[in-house]
Amino acid sequence: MTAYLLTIFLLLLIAPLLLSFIKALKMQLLYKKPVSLFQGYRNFSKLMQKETIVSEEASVMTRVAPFLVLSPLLVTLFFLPPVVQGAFYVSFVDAFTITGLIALSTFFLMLLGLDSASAFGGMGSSREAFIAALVEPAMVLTVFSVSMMAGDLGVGQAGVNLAAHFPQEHTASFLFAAISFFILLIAENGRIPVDNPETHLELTMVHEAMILDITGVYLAIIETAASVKFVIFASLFASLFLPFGLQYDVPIAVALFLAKLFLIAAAVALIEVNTAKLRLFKVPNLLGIAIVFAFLSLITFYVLGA
Amino acid sequence: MFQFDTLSLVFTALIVLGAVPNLFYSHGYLPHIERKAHYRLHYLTFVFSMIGVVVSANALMFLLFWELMSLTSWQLILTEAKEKKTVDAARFYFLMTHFGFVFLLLFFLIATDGDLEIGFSAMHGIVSKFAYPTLLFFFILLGFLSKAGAVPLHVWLPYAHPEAPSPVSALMSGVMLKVAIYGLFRFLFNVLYPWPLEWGVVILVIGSLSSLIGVLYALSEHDIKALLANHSIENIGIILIGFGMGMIFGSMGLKVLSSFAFIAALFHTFNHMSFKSLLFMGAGAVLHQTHTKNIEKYGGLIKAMPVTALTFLLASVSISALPPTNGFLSEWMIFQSMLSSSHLDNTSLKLAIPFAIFALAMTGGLAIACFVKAYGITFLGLHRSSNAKHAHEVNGWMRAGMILMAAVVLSLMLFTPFYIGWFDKVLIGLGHLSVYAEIFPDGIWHMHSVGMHGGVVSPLILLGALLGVTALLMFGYKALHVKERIHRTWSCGYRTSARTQYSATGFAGPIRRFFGWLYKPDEHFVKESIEGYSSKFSDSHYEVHVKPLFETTLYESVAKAVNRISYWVYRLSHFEQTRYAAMIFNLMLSVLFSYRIFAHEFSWATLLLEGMVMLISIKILIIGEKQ
Amino acid sequence: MMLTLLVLPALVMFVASLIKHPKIKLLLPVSSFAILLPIVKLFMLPKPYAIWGDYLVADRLDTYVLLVSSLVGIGVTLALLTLDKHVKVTAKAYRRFYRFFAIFWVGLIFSILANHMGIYWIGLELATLSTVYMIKTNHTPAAHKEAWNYMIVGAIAISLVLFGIILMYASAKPILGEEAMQFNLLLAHAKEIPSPFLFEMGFAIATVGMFVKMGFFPMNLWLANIERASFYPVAALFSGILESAVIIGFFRFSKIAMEVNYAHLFGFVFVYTLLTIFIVAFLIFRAKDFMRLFSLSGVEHMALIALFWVSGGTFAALLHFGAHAFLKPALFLSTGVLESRGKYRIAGALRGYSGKKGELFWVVVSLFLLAIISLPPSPMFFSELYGFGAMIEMAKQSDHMLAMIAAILLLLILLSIIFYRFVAVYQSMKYEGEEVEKKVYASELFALVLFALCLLVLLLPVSFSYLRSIV
Amino acid sequence: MGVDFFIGLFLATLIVSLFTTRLYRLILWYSMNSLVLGILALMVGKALDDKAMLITGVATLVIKAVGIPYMLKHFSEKFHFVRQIPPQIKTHYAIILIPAILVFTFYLSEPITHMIEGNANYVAISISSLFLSLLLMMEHRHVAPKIIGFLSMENALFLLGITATGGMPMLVELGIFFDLLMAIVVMNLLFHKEEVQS
Repeated sequence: MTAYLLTIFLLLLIAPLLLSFIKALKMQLLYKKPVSLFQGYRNFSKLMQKETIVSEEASVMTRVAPFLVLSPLLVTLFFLPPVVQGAFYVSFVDAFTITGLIALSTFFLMLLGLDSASAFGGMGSSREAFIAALVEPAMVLTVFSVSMMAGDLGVGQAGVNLAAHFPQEHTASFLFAAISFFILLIAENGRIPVDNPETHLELTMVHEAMILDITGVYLAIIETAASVKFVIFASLFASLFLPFGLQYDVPIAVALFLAKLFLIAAAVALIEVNTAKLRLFKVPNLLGIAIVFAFLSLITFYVLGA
Repeated sequence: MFQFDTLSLVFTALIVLGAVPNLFYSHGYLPHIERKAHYRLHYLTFVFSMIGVVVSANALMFLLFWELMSLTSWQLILTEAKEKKTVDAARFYFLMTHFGFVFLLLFFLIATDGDLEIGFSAMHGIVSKFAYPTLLFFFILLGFLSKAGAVPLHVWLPYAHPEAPSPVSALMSGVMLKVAIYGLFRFLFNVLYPWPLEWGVVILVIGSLSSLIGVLYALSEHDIKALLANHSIENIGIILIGFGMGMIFGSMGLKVLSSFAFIAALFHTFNHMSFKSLLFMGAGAVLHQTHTKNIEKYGGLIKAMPVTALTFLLASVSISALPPTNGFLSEWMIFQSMLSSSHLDNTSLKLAIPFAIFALAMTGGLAIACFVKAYGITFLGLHRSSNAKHAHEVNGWMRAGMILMAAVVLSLMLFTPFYIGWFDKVLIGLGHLSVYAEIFPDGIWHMHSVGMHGGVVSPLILLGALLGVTALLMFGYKALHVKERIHRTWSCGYRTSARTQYSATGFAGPIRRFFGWLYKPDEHFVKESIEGYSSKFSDSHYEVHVKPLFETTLYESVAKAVNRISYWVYRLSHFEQTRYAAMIFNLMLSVLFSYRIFAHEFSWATLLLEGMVMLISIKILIIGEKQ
Repeated sequence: MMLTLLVLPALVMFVASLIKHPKIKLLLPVSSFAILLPIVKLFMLPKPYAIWGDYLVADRLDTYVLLVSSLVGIGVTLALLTLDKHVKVTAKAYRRFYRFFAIFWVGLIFSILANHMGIYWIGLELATLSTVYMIKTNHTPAAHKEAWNYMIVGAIAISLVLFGIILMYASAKPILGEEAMQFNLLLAHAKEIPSPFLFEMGFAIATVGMFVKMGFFPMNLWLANIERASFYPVAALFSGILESAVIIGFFRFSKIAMEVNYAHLFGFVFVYTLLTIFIVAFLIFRAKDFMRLFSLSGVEHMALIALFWVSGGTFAALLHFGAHAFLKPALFLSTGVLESRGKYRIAGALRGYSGKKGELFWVVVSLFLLAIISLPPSPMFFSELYGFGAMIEMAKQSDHMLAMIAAILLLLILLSIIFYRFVAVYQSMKYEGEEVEKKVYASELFALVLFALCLLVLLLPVSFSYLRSIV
Repeated sequence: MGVDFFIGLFLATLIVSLFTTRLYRLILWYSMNSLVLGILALMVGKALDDKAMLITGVATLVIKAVGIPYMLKHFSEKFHFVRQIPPQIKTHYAIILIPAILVFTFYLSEPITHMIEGNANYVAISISSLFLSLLLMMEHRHVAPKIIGFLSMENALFLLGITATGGMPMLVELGIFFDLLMAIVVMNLLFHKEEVQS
């Protein structure tokens, strides 16, 4: 139980760190002077001290939505697979619920974008809606095939099963599922090539456009939500597709887990450096790839049993 | 005459749940209707006839109430027939329901040997002797799905539902469509049992198509009620997916899974009833304040109409199948039953069902987009028209109706196990296995999928957790005593105005562009460009319209054909003005000749001879030479 | 005794029509009421009841038909009282109309009650010839032309019927001798007829005659034109009474033909009526004025009745017959009122009727309009259900089931074209066009309400059981 | 024997009347046709010694052979009928049509030859004369020839009644005559109206 609570706290803690790590790594690779790894925390504390400016066109939605964006993600944190063997995990939640919760937070984020009658917000939500709609099927299909390989749909149980015995006989479909899930990770967290979290250029903005006139504490909440979302996806990937090393005892296992997370972050950073941001109407091609891979993993699972 | 088994009772309950809040609402709505007597009469008859349909125990009663239902709903659409659009929509609707009725009639006549008073169980005996059960299946399908509005018989919905007064469209979309689902349940279980595998597949395919197409066309709508009507198509599709899965499992002998899928379908039926009625009520309230159905003329209504906004939000979250709402739960069940397809020992089917999963998931994503659009454009941002500016909350009765319906939605969310228990009893009544114990093995907290290594969801815990965390965060925010400043929205130094903010058309833009090959929209774009610059223009107007799928291919072509035939018949029939004697002559000739051939000795040669003789004599005596 | 009772009111009408007195026309409906009384008496009597030897025998079927027709007659005469409010008609024309109406009644009573093919034919011919003159009461060239048209076509049709009758008689004479003209005997001995082919030929010719008279394929429009050209009550008489005289003949002949060879009979009538309904459906789809619309739909319903009858749904056929006999005259009478602002104007025809009378009028008329396309709870709804049920039963027994089911499906589709057209007409009558003040008179309302009541009576379970017991 | 001869005459008169182009000629041929019919009735009646048939024959001679032609002539003088009545159907068509009809009717009545004791050809001939009179009606546009066509159709009926069935019941035949007179009266009235109008 302690391990359980500890991991959740840990994940929450390193969430900003991961994002700033990606940023720093990218700058490093681009021969820039990297930002400090603790930039995330600095931003957070600064925003917490600022006053909040609320648009005069905005309605009660602006005052409520940020919390509704964050809370489903926080709740999701509690449902993640264990990082240590034998640790407590929530057994009564399956992958659908988690996708649903994430969609819930996205829903309110989009509403938030529309609330302050600015053109940017509308644009952002419209693009986000477009991408989310295409992400959904890939997500569900991937989850389906993973659940079949793991022998359970509940994420916690699935993580444990996969750790207990890795499905060697299904390596191919396992790989396909992993690929499609990684694409989803990029798409859902608005990283390049789907979205560019750094710029505020109206051609490229998706996530940033939605929150363009959110300030102060609200912005802090939203940023936290973004980082938590990344952590969720990263740790899901870690414990579903890199299911090893749970059997060691606590410190080593946790360290290993964190290593996985940073590995994933590094992978994301590398991709960001090496690819250009896609035009909005090219994004479906990428997600199409994800969907195709999900289908492939299902088909290989059924037909080839591989 | 009448029967009250569990299925009937459950659907009666559905109708009552849908109708009682609606009564309040329409009482509040009544002052704005001119023909009150007409409205009251047909409204009540409509509700009673729906109940009559679900409790009637023989074909005669069923058909009687069914037609009565169609008749009254048609009259209700005509209640406020001001412009031609309404009249046309009503006519189209009535034609479509009659079209369905034709097939139902045929089905019943074949299944009862023409003695319409016999009960349904007796019909089963007759049908099992009938040589072509699949024919009957297709009759039923056409009959009920034309009422339920499944693709490709869906075209009337986006026309008819918007034209009806809002309470009526709530009833039609929320409740009447479900009566068709009742028909499917009743007759597929009691009469056309057992099913071949193909039937389930057919229903599954229709369901997937309907769900996807419905939501896609909903996205492209900017008439709010038409948008909701298209969503009804989508949800009927989802229900049919569940139903089809149930049939597939049933015919593959997986009894438990099939019960589970059917329960999912029933549950979604109830959910759709609740939130769709609520949405239509909200739309009606908005429409009734702003006097327009065009979503582009709304905006910022959340400030003026808090109750409507809140209930509409609840319904939107629920219809977008987001946890922990009831919509999510039923869709979760349907997903689970589809995931259990891995139990099927039929590889091609196993490989096919993921496509249905894909369709359903896609539907879910698009539904979210669609309701963000509907809610955001209607209630958030700046008012886009003066009507929207001066709108205010609707009267108490209508509010009461909406709140009651919201209560129904919440009850479906909170008392899921209770409802599931009900549906379970229905399935037992229909001779299926009981799966309540499998769904709720340990108390009402956790809801299990019955499939091997299926998922679990615990709605109440989820709800509690969400509420708790949100409350905690908000409390924390309060505790911080953050300074707040009100300032206008930043938009690159310009002032934000109704014209600068995103429109519904714009919002759906990317998706419409991506699915352009399907919509084939007709776009109108005019702009007054300043001295030839394409980028600088003083004034521009963009508008896009999308016709329902299949309208041009199926419906308009049929209309054309009928026109052409009738034109020719009309021309031919005018020979009788002058040539009656010749006509009677030829008639006598052909009749006697045919009698001679058929009644005495038949041979193709003589038949051919008759044909030639008739042609010649018609040419000579009737048509004659051209002057 | 009974015969004199039956014919007497008609004679009274005839004599009264000779008296030149303005108030006399009030007497005429009374006398047509008087016809009802002996018929009701006849209705009560035990069946079969010989009125005049073997020539006129009252059984359940023909008393029912006669009762319906007399009720229709009352309604029509009621509506006639205010004919001059809507159209230009002289007192002289009135009287002449009633004179021929009396003759018409006599012929009708004979032909309906006849148990003898010859008597039946004579009555029919008498009725036909008298209607020729009723058309002429309207002094227009069109009416004149149509009267001639009707004279000749009707004559052809009627002579065909007689020709068929003689052939049937010839076929049955070797076994029955002079009695071969009597329906009941023919029916009893139909199996022994030595030359069935001769009989069938006779039946075919007679049926063609009757079908032409009822406006089946290919003569679909002539009745419509006649009804357009003449005063609207004439149309009501045609569709309500004369048609019933023809159809009862068809009932009787086909009963015998069933005994002779069911398969041939069914094939013939099925194909013929299907063809008729096909043509009529598409004609209705284009019809642009009330008279044509209603008379075409009358043809359609007659075809349905014939079809139900031959496919064994006698109950359905009789119910449909009764409903049609009340509905169609009602609609024709109301067209007189609806067209008070010029013909061919459908849009908004039902609007602008204010006041108690007006309200009642438009409600009743719209009910009729919706009842004619067999929406519940019109009797036609039930009759069609049962009729098609009978046809499906036939199909199941026959050895080309799928083909027949397809044919029935086609039939239903054609009916839904008609349905669509009527819905469109009703909607444009009620919801389009402009609102203009219009008037309706008490007598017409009485007639319409009478018809409505008759329809309601037709819906009672007791009348259902009675109709079931007829055959 | 004689009967057959007269039946032949009957048919011949009818066929000839198909080719006439003058109204009075047509009326004459009609009366000839009726005369033959009457003689036939008398012969058959005498052969079967059937009172009814004899009365029919006499009535036919009086009413159809003399009365109606006379009345028609009278009408035509009174109301100035068109007396030039060229047939609309071309003669060479008619020449083909008439034998075709005869052939068809014999083909039609072929199955019943062994069924009835009387001569089946009589049935054939009366059916063909029915068709021929229909032809007569359809080849003229004016009213008067149409009426004559209708009347000769009546004759065809009588021929059938007399030859094929050996006489119908008395009552029926009288009824038919009564209706015929009624028809004449109505026509008279119609003509009157026509005159009133023009």
